[in-house]
Amino acid sequence: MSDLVGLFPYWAVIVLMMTGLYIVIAQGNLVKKLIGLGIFQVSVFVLYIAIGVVDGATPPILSPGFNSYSNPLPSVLILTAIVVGVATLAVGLALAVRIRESFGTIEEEDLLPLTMPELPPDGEARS
Amino acid sequence: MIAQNAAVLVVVLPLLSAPLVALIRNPAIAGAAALVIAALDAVLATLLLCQTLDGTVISYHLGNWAPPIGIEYRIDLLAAAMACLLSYAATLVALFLPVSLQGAVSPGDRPRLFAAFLLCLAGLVGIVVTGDIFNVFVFLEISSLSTYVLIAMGAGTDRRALTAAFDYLILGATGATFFVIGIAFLYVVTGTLNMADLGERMATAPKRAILVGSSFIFVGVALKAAMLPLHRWMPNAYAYAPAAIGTFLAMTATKVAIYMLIRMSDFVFDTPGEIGRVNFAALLPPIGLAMLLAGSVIAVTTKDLRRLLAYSSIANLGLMLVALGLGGVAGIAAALVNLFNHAIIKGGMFATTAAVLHRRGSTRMEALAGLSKDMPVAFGLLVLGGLALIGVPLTAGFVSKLVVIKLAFDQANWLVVGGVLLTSLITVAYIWRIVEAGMLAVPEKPRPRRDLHPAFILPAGLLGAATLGLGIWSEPMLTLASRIAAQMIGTAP
Amino acid sequence: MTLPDIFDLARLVVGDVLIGIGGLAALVGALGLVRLPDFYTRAHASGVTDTAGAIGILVGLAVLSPDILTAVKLLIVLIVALFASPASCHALARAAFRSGLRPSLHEDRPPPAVPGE
Amino acid sequence: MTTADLMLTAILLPLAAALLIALAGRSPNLREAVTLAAAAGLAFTVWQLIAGFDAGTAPTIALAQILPGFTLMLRAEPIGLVFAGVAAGLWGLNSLYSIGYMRAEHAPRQTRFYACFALALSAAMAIAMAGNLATLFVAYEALTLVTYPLVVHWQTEGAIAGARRYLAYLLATSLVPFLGAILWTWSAAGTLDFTAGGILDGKLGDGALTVLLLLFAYGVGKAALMPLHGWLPAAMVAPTPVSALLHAVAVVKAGVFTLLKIAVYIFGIDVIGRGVGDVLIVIAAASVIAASVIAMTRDDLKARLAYSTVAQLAMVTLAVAIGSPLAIAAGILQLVMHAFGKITLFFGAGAIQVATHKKKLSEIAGIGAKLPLLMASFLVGALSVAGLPPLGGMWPKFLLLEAASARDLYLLIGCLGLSTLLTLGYLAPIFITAVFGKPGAEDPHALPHDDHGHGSGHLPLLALIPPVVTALGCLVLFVAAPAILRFVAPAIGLGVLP
Amino acid sequence: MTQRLLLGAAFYFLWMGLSGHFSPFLLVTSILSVVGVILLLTRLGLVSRDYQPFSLVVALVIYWRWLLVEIVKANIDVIRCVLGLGKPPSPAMGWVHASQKTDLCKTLYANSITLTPGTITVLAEGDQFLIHALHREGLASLQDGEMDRRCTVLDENFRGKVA
Amino acid sequence: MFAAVAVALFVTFALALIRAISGPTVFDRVLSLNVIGTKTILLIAVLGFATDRYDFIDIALVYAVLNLIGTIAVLRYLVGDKERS
Ligand code: NA
Ligand code: NA
Repeated sequence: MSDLVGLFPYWAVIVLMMTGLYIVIAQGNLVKKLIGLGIFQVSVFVLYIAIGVVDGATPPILSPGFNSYSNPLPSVLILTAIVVGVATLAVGLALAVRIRESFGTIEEEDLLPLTMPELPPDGEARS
Repeated sequence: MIAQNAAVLVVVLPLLSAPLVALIRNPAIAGAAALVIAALDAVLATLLLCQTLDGTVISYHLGNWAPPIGIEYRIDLLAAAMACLLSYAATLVALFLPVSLQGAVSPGDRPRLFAAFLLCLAGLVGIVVTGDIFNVFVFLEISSLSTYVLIAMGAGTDRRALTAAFDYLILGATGATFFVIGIAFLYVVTGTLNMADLGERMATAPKRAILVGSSFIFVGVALKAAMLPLHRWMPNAYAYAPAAIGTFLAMTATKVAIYMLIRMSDFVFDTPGEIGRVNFAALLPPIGLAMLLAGSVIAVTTKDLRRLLAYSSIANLGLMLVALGLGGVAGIAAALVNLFNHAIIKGGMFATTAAVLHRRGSTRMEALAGLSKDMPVAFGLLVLGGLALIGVPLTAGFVSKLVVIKLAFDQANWLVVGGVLLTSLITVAYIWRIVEAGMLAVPEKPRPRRDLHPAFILPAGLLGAATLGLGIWSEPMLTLASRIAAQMIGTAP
Repeated sequence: MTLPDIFDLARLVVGDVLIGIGGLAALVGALGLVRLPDFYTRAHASGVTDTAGAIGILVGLAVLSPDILTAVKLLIVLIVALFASPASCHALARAAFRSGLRPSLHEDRPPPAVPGE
Repeated sequence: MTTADLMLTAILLPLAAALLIALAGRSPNLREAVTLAAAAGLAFTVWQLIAGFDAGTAPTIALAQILPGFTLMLRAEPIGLVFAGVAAGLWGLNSLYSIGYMRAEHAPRQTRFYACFALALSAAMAIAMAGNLATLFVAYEALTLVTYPLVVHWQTEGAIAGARRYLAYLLATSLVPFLGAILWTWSAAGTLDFTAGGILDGKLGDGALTVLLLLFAYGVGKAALMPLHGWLPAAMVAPTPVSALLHAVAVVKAGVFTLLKIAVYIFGIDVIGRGVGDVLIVIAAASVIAASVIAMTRDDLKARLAYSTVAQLAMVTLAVAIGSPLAIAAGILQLVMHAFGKITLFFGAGAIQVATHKKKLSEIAGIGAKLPLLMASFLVGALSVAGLPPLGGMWPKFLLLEAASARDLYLLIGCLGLSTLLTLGYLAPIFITAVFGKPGAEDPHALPHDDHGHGSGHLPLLALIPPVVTALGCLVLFVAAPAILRFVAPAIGLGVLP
Repeated sequence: MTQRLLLGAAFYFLWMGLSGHFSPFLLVTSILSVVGVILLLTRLGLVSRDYQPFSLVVALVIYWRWLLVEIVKANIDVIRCVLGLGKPPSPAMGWVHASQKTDLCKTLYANSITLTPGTITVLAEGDQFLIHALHREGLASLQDGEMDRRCTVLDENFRGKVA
Repeated sequence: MFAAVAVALFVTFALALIRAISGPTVFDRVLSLNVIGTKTILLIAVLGFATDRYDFIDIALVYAVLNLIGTIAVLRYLVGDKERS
């Protein structure tokens, strides 16, 4: 039981990871894919934070009255990862907007016939 | 001063100048600035190569924090050689980048494109010079993000660039996340992110965690390396990105992924003589052979030159993986020879293709009709590159294939011998499609003889000359590769 | 018991009561979220957790704060929360209404589509 | 000039000529003058090499190292010099003929034609003087690639398909079995250098050697051993001078020459003779007979000649497979004799086409009356190919019979006899139809074929002189054969001359 | 300019309140960042009385005090309803007139309606708000117009000061 | 008391989650998630007090601001979507 509780963050990580990956793979909507990607990335954030936790220690913000802190390194790393994740999401959403503008859809199955490699280069195709 | 700090300047220079270039309003000036910065970076990389040629390993502690706490920039011969490849590629591409953007990307967007280009270079060089595995992830993302933007900029000529960029983004971000999960596992069991340390502490670390961690890393890198079956992003990315960018990516992006495999050979796969590690090396030959076969076969059926070259790149990446999988100093050396030679060969072909695109507005096979008549130099360069891809003697491609086949022969690995030899034939088939399209097909209307735009002559010509030169005088490349490999494995060169 | 002690005790009591009320309000609001019959009525329940819950807990904590800065921060949090709540609630309701979701009304009379009817 | 200089000259001279031809493209006369001058220069250079050859001081020149152990180097040796002499000697004649033929046919892209021709000669010289298998392989591939534009010359759909087939066969065989066999050799022997007595004895078992020999025999696709001969008839879409180049001067010759070199300097004649070559004997003999039979069924003159080449050069492979000095000597002689005989026949067929626009046996009845000298040359060439005295072609057949009987291969002797009959069977009808046939006898349903030129009964002198000269060559070679044998004897360990 | 100075001061105090550190370095860098933010806001065209109604601060505080009481009362109503203690829900929907002239005060009114549990502004079309109420009485009391009146006072106050 | 309030908030989460899962409309789900979001702010603040880590308030503040920005973004998205079609 205590193991189950102690490992709770890792279970959360696994659930989030699988959920995110599933959405990325199974969803045809580009924005939903990005959301899935976001969830997938968040699972990693949780994983790193969970790694850094020290039993009975306080979060790694120096404060009088505490001597035992969790490992700050994973948090620092994940700060970078969060920034990267946000940037990726931003670029992805911007692309989704542009795709919607040029193709009129962000549904993968509607995009598929419009992006076949056999099609002549643009313009001719849009007529 | 500069020589001492070259290790960090080689990353910082393009990284910090990128936003400044984005602020320049005049696209011509911005393009020139990008060229100058790439060239300076090439000088810095050359300095690093000179310093590391004798086996020295430069260790630069960022902010004077000693590793493993601080981030270490660790430049051995492999890193220096890769930095040279990346920065030279950037310089050559920057030479014709502005010209090839004419009519493809609006002038207002160009400064931002140049900035993204420099950022991409910075990210790639960063991956190569850093000694910290989390830093690898960060630089990987910097280069990836700018790559997505760069690919999307191809939407000016073909809107499919957008979906290509999006697909790559999803896969790239997923791959990077896998990579970072892998790092987490390794960090938990070793307590370090410094790759040198990581290698050492791995021996005593719990095996299962290493297995899980390196599996994640392997999948992450496999995505970046366009490893079958995770290759799907690549052909579209190369075909729809602005042609010059496609050239740069072909020369660098997947090469860096192979670099990562080599760099992480300590903990991603077994190195000879060490027992108990996860043996990913065994996976590489079958994957590589499958890529070799699939890439070549699909290349035969494609209708666009850039797509064809992209699928051919998948085949060539397969060859590198095969070489890597053969293992040992010789395997790594063979993979490196392939890596550098292929960057040169494919770079030359993509640059020439960019020149053709600039003149003809299309790289579809039927647009090549009459090429040998009105763009004979371009056609010659394409044929030369094609012969190199086939592996015709006196080209760098022959040397690349020969080292792999010889190694496989010596190991009596008949599957690899047969596979590599047989795929040469498929290569003949798709290269000959180019030859027939350019030499024998009758163009709809005769065109005036206008060969390569001058901006393309130097880069395409240099790469073509190197394709030939390294096929005849292959010794420097072979020596470099085997020295790097020896340093990697830790045996005396 | 000195005056400051009494003051501290009062602070403790008031704070605890406030956060208790806030907690209960949040709980009841969530209960409403589950129990109420349609989206629009549930939106009212969410309003409870957003206002009473937030006010109770944040003001309560502010009262319990060891220093004034913490209290100020808590109040800033409260202000931000109170700004966000109606904006999101309205956005949701409008989106629901525009997408054709109609509330079930007590009197069997459809809501007027045009103002002033 | 030293031997080394001469070897380099022999390779670089045609290379430089190709460059000059490309530059002189705008002036046909200048361009063709360059070709002829280069051919004369090359013939002189190779003659110097042959005349000055001294087995004791034969030097090697290292050119480049592609991989450690895989180096490019040149070395003069008798068999190679014989091949070089044939190729160089016939280039000039072929060029003369080309000028007549191509101008008469108003062929397009002549600059490319002459430049690639020169490049092909350069590659042939490199093959002849290759000092090891690596160099030979490199030059062999180069020869394939530079002859592709020649084969595809007309750029019609048929030409493109034929050239594709040509390339597919030659590259496929060289990139897989040939390169594989070379690497196997390298792996087993540790070297690729051509060494007297071979390098493989004791390195591989006889079974493996048999497989390796077969890999080489089929890897050297240029040798056109059945069933990998398909490229040769397919390449008939090329202009006739190119066919002459393929069949007589460089390409197929380079193939069988490669096999000779491999037999002598990689395997060692004795090694093959002790049974390693037995499987190949059967294949080569079957190839001789089958190709001859197919030749008899072909109406198209050039196709007939193509299958004839398959049959005749399978005899060289046969010689290699028998594996005795005598057999190798027969192979070398066959290489020379077939060159002169076959080029005469091709010149003849091409000249018939230029003069009469006839390409098929069924169409040429009676044309001999207009072209007496040409048909006389044709007859000489045909008889030489068949191996009848007093023509050069007799010698290799004779030696091959000797070699076969020395090894008690009686069935093979029967085969060789049959082959001579078959040769006459497919060559004689051409002569007989042309000279004695009645014009009216030609097939009334024959479709008009597409012509590339406008010649009408007139044969340019430049298209007539070369076949006459080569026919005379066949006569001269009957006398000169012993000299050739003496020249190569030390290299192949041929003791007593017959 | 006054607007900017006031805004700057507000930002500065916000900064200090959040930071809790008063070293000279931070005090100086905070000025820099405040100036930067104001410049950015100016470039975005977001500095104006419409966005930062400083003149209304006092009136707003009075209004908020009243609103707070309303919120508490409304909460009690809804909580009783959820717990099944009071009258059962009688959802109603109807249009309410907003008599304010400025967007700022209309927004204030609409948000006040939504913020008090039991009523939600579903649509805002010109000066008519479509309201959903948990009880008929809630809608009726809005239509009575106490909140509307108070917001209109603020509106007039605001317009008077602007003009 | 902090513990009791924290438990109450967790129960709130659970109830909101039930609604988020059962729907039935997408708006119900978003509403529930919105409630979870705003209650997270409160939870962070309460946990900060419970563990004497008053700096958690800063995190709560950041979370509140992010929530606000997120809300505005969603608002803009919904508006923009309507105007486009
Ligand atoms: Na994210
Ligand atoms: Na409300």
